[in-house]
Amino acid sequence: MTNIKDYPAIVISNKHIDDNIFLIELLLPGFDGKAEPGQFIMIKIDETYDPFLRRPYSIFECKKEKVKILIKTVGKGSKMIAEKKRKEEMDILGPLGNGFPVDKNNYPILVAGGMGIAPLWFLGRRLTKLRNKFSIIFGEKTTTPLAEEIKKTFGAKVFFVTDDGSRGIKLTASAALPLILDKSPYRKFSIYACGPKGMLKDVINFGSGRNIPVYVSLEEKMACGIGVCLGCSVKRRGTDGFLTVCRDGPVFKGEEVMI
Amino acid sequence: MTNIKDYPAIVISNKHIDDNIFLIELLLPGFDGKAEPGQFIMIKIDETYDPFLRRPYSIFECKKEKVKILIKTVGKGSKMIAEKKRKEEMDILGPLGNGFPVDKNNYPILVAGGMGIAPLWFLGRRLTKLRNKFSIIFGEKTTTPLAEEIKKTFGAKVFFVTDDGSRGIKLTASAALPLILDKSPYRKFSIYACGPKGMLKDVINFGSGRNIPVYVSLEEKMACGIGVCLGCSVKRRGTDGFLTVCRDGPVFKGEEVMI
Amino acid sequence: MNIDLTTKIGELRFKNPVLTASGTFGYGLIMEEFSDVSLLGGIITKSITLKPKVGNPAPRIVETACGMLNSIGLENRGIDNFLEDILPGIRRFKTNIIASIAGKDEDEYGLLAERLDRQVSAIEVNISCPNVKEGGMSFGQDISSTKRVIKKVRMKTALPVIVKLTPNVTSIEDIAKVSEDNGADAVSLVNTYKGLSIDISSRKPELGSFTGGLSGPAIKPLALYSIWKVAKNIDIPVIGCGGIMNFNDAIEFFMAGASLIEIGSATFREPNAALKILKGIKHFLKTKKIKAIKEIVGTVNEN
Amino acid sequence: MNIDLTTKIGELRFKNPVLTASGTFGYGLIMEEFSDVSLLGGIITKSITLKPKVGNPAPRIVETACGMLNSIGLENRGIDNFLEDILPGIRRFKTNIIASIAGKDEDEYGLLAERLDRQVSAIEVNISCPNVKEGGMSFGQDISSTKRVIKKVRMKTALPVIVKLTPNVTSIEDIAKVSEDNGADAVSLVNTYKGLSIDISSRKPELGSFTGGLSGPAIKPLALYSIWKVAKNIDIPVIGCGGIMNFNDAIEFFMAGASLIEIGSATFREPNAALKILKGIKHFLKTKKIKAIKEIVGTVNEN
Ligand SMILES: Cc1cc2nc3c(=O)[nH]c(=O)nc-3n(C[C@H](O)[C@H](O)[C@H](O)COP(=O)(O)OP(=O)(O)OC[C@H]3O[C@@H](n4cnc5c(N)ncnc54)[C@H](O)[C@@H]3O)c2cc1C
Ligand SMILES: Cc1cc2nc3c(=O)[nH]c(=O)nc-3n(C[C@H](O)[C@H](O)[C@H](O)COP(=O)(O)OP(=O)(O)OC[C@H]3O[C@@H](n4cnc5c(N)ncnc54)[C@H](O)[C@@H]3O)c2cc1C
Ligand SMILES: Cc1cc2nc3c(=O)[nH]c(=O)nc-3n(C[C@H](O)[C@H](O)[C@H](O)COP(=O)(O)O)c2cc1C
Ligand SMILES: Cc1cc2nc3c(=O)[nH]c(=O)nc-3n(C[C@H](O)[C@H](O)[C@H](O)COP(=O)(O)O)c2cc1C
Ligand code: FES
Ligand code: FES
Repeated sequence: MTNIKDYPAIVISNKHIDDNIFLIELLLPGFDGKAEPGQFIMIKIDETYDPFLRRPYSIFECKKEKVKILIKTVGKGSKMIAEKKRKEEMDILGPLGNGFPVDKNNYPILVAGGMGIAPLWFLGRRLTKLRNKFSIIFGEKTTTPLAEEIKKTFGAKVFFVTDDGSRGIKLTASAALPLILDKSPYRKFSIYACGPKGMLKDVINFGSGRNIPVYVSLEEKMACGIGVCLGCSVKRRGTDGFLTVCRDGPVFKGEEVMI
Repeated sequence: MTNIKDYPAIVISNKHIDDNIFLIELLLPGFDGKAEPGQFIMIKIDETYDPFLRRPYSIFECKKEKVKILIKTVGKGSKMIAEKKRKEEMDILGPLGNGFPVDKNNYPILVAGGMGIAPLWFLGRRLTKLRNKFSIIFGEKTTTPLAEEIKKTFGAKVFFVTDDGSRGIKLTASAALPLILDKSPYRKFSIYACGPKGMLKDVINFGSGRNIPVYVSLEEKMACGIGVCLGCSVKRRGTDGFLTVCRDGPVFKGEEVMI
Repeated sequence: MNIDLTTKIGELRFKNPVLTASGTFGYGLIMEEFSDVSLLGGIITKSITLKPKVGNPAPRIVETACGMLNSIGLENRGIDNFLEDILPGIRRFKTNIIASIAGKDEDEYGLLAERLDRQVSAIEVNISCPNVKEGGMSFGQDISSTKRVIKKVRMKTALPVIVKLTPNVTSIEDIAKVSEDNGADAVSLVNTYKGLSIDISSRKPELGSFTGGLSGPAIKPLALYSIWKVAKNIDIPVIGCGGIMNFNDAIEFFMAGASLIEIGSATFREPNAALKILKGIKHFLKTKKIKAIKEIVGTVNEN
Repeated sequence: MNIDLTTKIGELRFKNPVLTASGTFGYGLIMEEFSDVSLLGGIITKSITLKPKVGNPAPRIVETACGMLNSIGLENRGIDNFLEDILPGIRRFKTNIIASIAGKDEDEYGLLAERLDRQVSAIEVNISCPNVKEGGMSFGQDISSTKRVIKKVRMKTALPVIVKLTPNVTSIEDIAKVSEDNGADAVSLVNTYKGLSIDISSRKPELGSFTGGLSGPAIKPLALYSIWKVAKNIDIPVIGCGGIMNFNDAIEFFMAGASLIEIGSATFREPNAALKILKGIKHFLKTKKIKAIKEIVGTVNEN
């Protein structure tokens, strides 16, 4: 956590992927590009106090001085971010939290539900760079242009599922897991998951049933993003205590947390 | 006051006149263009609640569906307005308040201190259109590109004064009044003034000394702009009561108000 | 689907629960130029005093983060002017006219109520103005003075009596209870929160009368909390007010326990705020297939 | 020009008047990764309880207009953990460490004070937390319980005692006075304002523990007013807190009567907020040719 800084970032580009999904590339002057897949940033949208808090976003891609985020507009803050044009400014605090650990000897399976793709995209790119083999399960309610982008970048590695069968198999992402595993030539797996809570629960259960390590990336409302407000707590499994998503996470081992 | 409406306006252009002065042209769909010099509009900057209140601006020019404002950046709200680019939106409530009455038989002298030119520019253009003769005294601390714009439009009608002598005579606007009047071929005058409080006081005193009707346009902090909050009060001369700048004004007869 | 927006305070019927807050809507006459005030559930007048009141020195308003401080100081032309010059002009509005009254002592409140009896639809007793030296908020901060004022007003009029409470107290629910116990037909809350703003270059307060009252979205979570507390503690209707800017805010107030709402500073940003909010409420109920506004009052889930 | 930023509470010297508010800065250890905490006038720890406390269920924060509600519920690992595991690691900071304490009853406050005696620079007695069922704000809303808690703490420690007040009262100046009279060396204010926010689609409160406390710029005018009221009423130093976002806000607080200030939620928007504000204060004093921070305390012009 020692390279965390608050960067006065500049929008390089803002690509409209779908109705409510935008891919924004940012220039962070002086950023050394060192970040792990699963880490996130906190965005201060502008100088006014409405919205008051920063907004957390996973790092989608990142190389020296450049960071991309994939954002879905769901409320006031995300809409304001999505409206930012080339050359406009936003303050970016990061990189924050802990990323996905890569278990050397295990075959990685990435399970993304909808926007859950954001941190896993970065992981996929990292694994590709490390020449690691891996698979992605990408699930959506109904297919969107986002799936097209994923196909373009990750090709045959991706197994598409949709609730309505509009792309790939009509199945949930977690239900697709046994299909993939059982057909796989590999024996040892690690599962990396990000998506809706229901999906994460299913994936954790699946992993613990088969003794496969599961890493989940969680979301909670955040104020500070660095661990000082204790606002983003998630229940620690087996105790009555809490962990902070921003500092102890956002990536947790499946057995660590109650979700 | 019956044509007041809240228009979803669009920025047509935003011209940077000087360091902190901007001339913004707005499209008000459906506006019939009927407004009097001296009337103003209230701008809702955006949908967030910071800033909370609308900001009042004099109408600088106006014709069917189009309104211009001249704005000086002095704080948060004016800066946000000055940053608006072509095609961006702002809600415009107006036209509001009472304009300058034109006394048919009197020769009009317009006295503007700095940004006080905004409503008087509109009056000057109206008088020109009506083929009325008139003079303008334009005073500034030190000359700015604004003076150049005024010269371009009103030419020889303008008498320039500055505190430091950088343009025209080194004099205050109110002190220039006797010079103009005494040289004038006309006998009956009306004075129209807008500018800093000190200047307005001097002009009112001058007028009452010579029995010349003076009309001043006042500024006060405003919340509603329409007369319902009683926030923009100014002391009514000769009573212990108040008048509202937004509805009883912003143009008052000099003898009506205590400033 | 026909949605029932009606509600009652005592025997007084409201066609819908959206009122405009005292001091933010004049007497409806100016607003009539922009909007059809007869569509509202009711309008509450600027507070009326016995004698004309000139109000406080300028500046009277200053913006703050997501809100504003005001220190108007109850400027108004007094009860005679209201009855003779204003009321005849607004009687034609097809909505409830609620007269807000403010006195220096309980006798003045009583006199005002007496003069207004049978003249308007209801009376809102302002014991919560933070911007006057005599009376005002200090009545509403004290159980026994609240009691005295309400008793006096109650004696002098058969009209529905609404008591407007100040949130600048330790337990607003106690003041509400005393109001109920002494004959109030409803309580309205909140009036503004005492606040201050200083111009650091002149070292002077930004308001001519030093302090002011905070209103606007900034206070919404505080107002909502007070409404919830009060509604649990009394059986008469609660009128919710404080930072309501849109229909979402309005629904929150109903769910917290308000039977009616007052729209205040929102009108300054949007002259048509109250009517827009009314429309939004209808739309929400329709979408959620809720047949009557009463069905959502006080329904916030407490577990 | 050399500017004197020092100030004192009792015998305790502060090199500058900028502190960080309890619960918004952890124990300084995480913040150290971003900024030089030793430059601060002092840091106030997250409130410490006798036994570890797990805090309230999620969600614990929700944004509101120009502010936020929180209901952390005093999550902390208790006094033993603080003394054994945390304090040794932060003693090296070259600034005052102020331990905030919260008890369920006056005895717990006493025990906490006893354990902390001689261990830290000062104690802030939190009798104003709105987010716990037992104790918390209810102490600070009542004159006699305030008195009891302070007396107990005073008996158990020779450290400077700061009493942190709740604004959810009718007269905060009275609670401040009682604090002074019973041995407090300073008062700090304000803690958060009780608030509520409702999710209208689920009809549930947005916070896991129903209500929360409002902080941020939204409350600034209210906090400033309270500081002004309190500072006029007592002679011990007042520590001002509530919505301070920038140096301008800070100067307003000093002018209203605060001798020191606490930076709270601002840190969430800007991890370096406190140091930026300190810099801004210095710059302001320099520009205005004011030699010492003390010269502006309580200088708001009241006529
Ligand atoms: C670690 C982390 C990584 C994330 N990565 C992404 C991403 O890559 N792409 C993406 O589209 N979204 C991501 N999110 C969710 C995103 O932060 C929220 O959608 C966004 O903050 C909503 O803000 P809003 O103003 O539009 O909505 P509002 O509902 O108006 O937000 C109000 C408040 O709630 C908080 N909030 C609301 N929803 C969430 C949420 N689901 N998680 C956390 N805080 C929330 C906001 O921070 C703010 O404080 C991430 C969240 C976290 C915690
Ligand atoms: C009738 C009228 C006509 C005006 N015409 C013009 C014009 O043509 N060009 C121009 O540049 N300025 C004009 N002004 C002044 C302009 O409204 C203020 O400069 C502007 O509101 C300042 O806002 P701010 O957010 O930048 O400053 P801030 O100081 O941040 O404003 C905070 C608050 O103060 C109010 N306020 C601040 N200064 C003034 C002021 N002088 N008058 C009224 N309200 C103020 C704002 O409305 C707001 O509520 C006019 C004012 C009035 C009343
Ligand atoms: C400019 C202004 C004037 C007000 N005048 C009165 C008044 O005369 N009587 C009264 O009871 N309340 C008065 N109020 C308080 C409002 O009626 C309302 O209670 C308060 O503003 C909170 O609601 P809001 O946040 O929706 O504005 C006034 C408020 C403002 C902003
Ligand atoms: C997330 C959060 C946690 C807090 N925890 C505590 C606490 O443990 N003890 C305490 O005395 N105050 C606590 N407070 C209150 C702050 O110290 C401060 O009094 C309040 O937030 C007002 O200041 P601000 O508006 O600058 O944030 C907390 C505030 C927040 C926002
Ligand atoms: S957001 Fe503050 S601790 Fe996680
Ligand atoms: S601004 Fe509201 S009365 Fe003039």
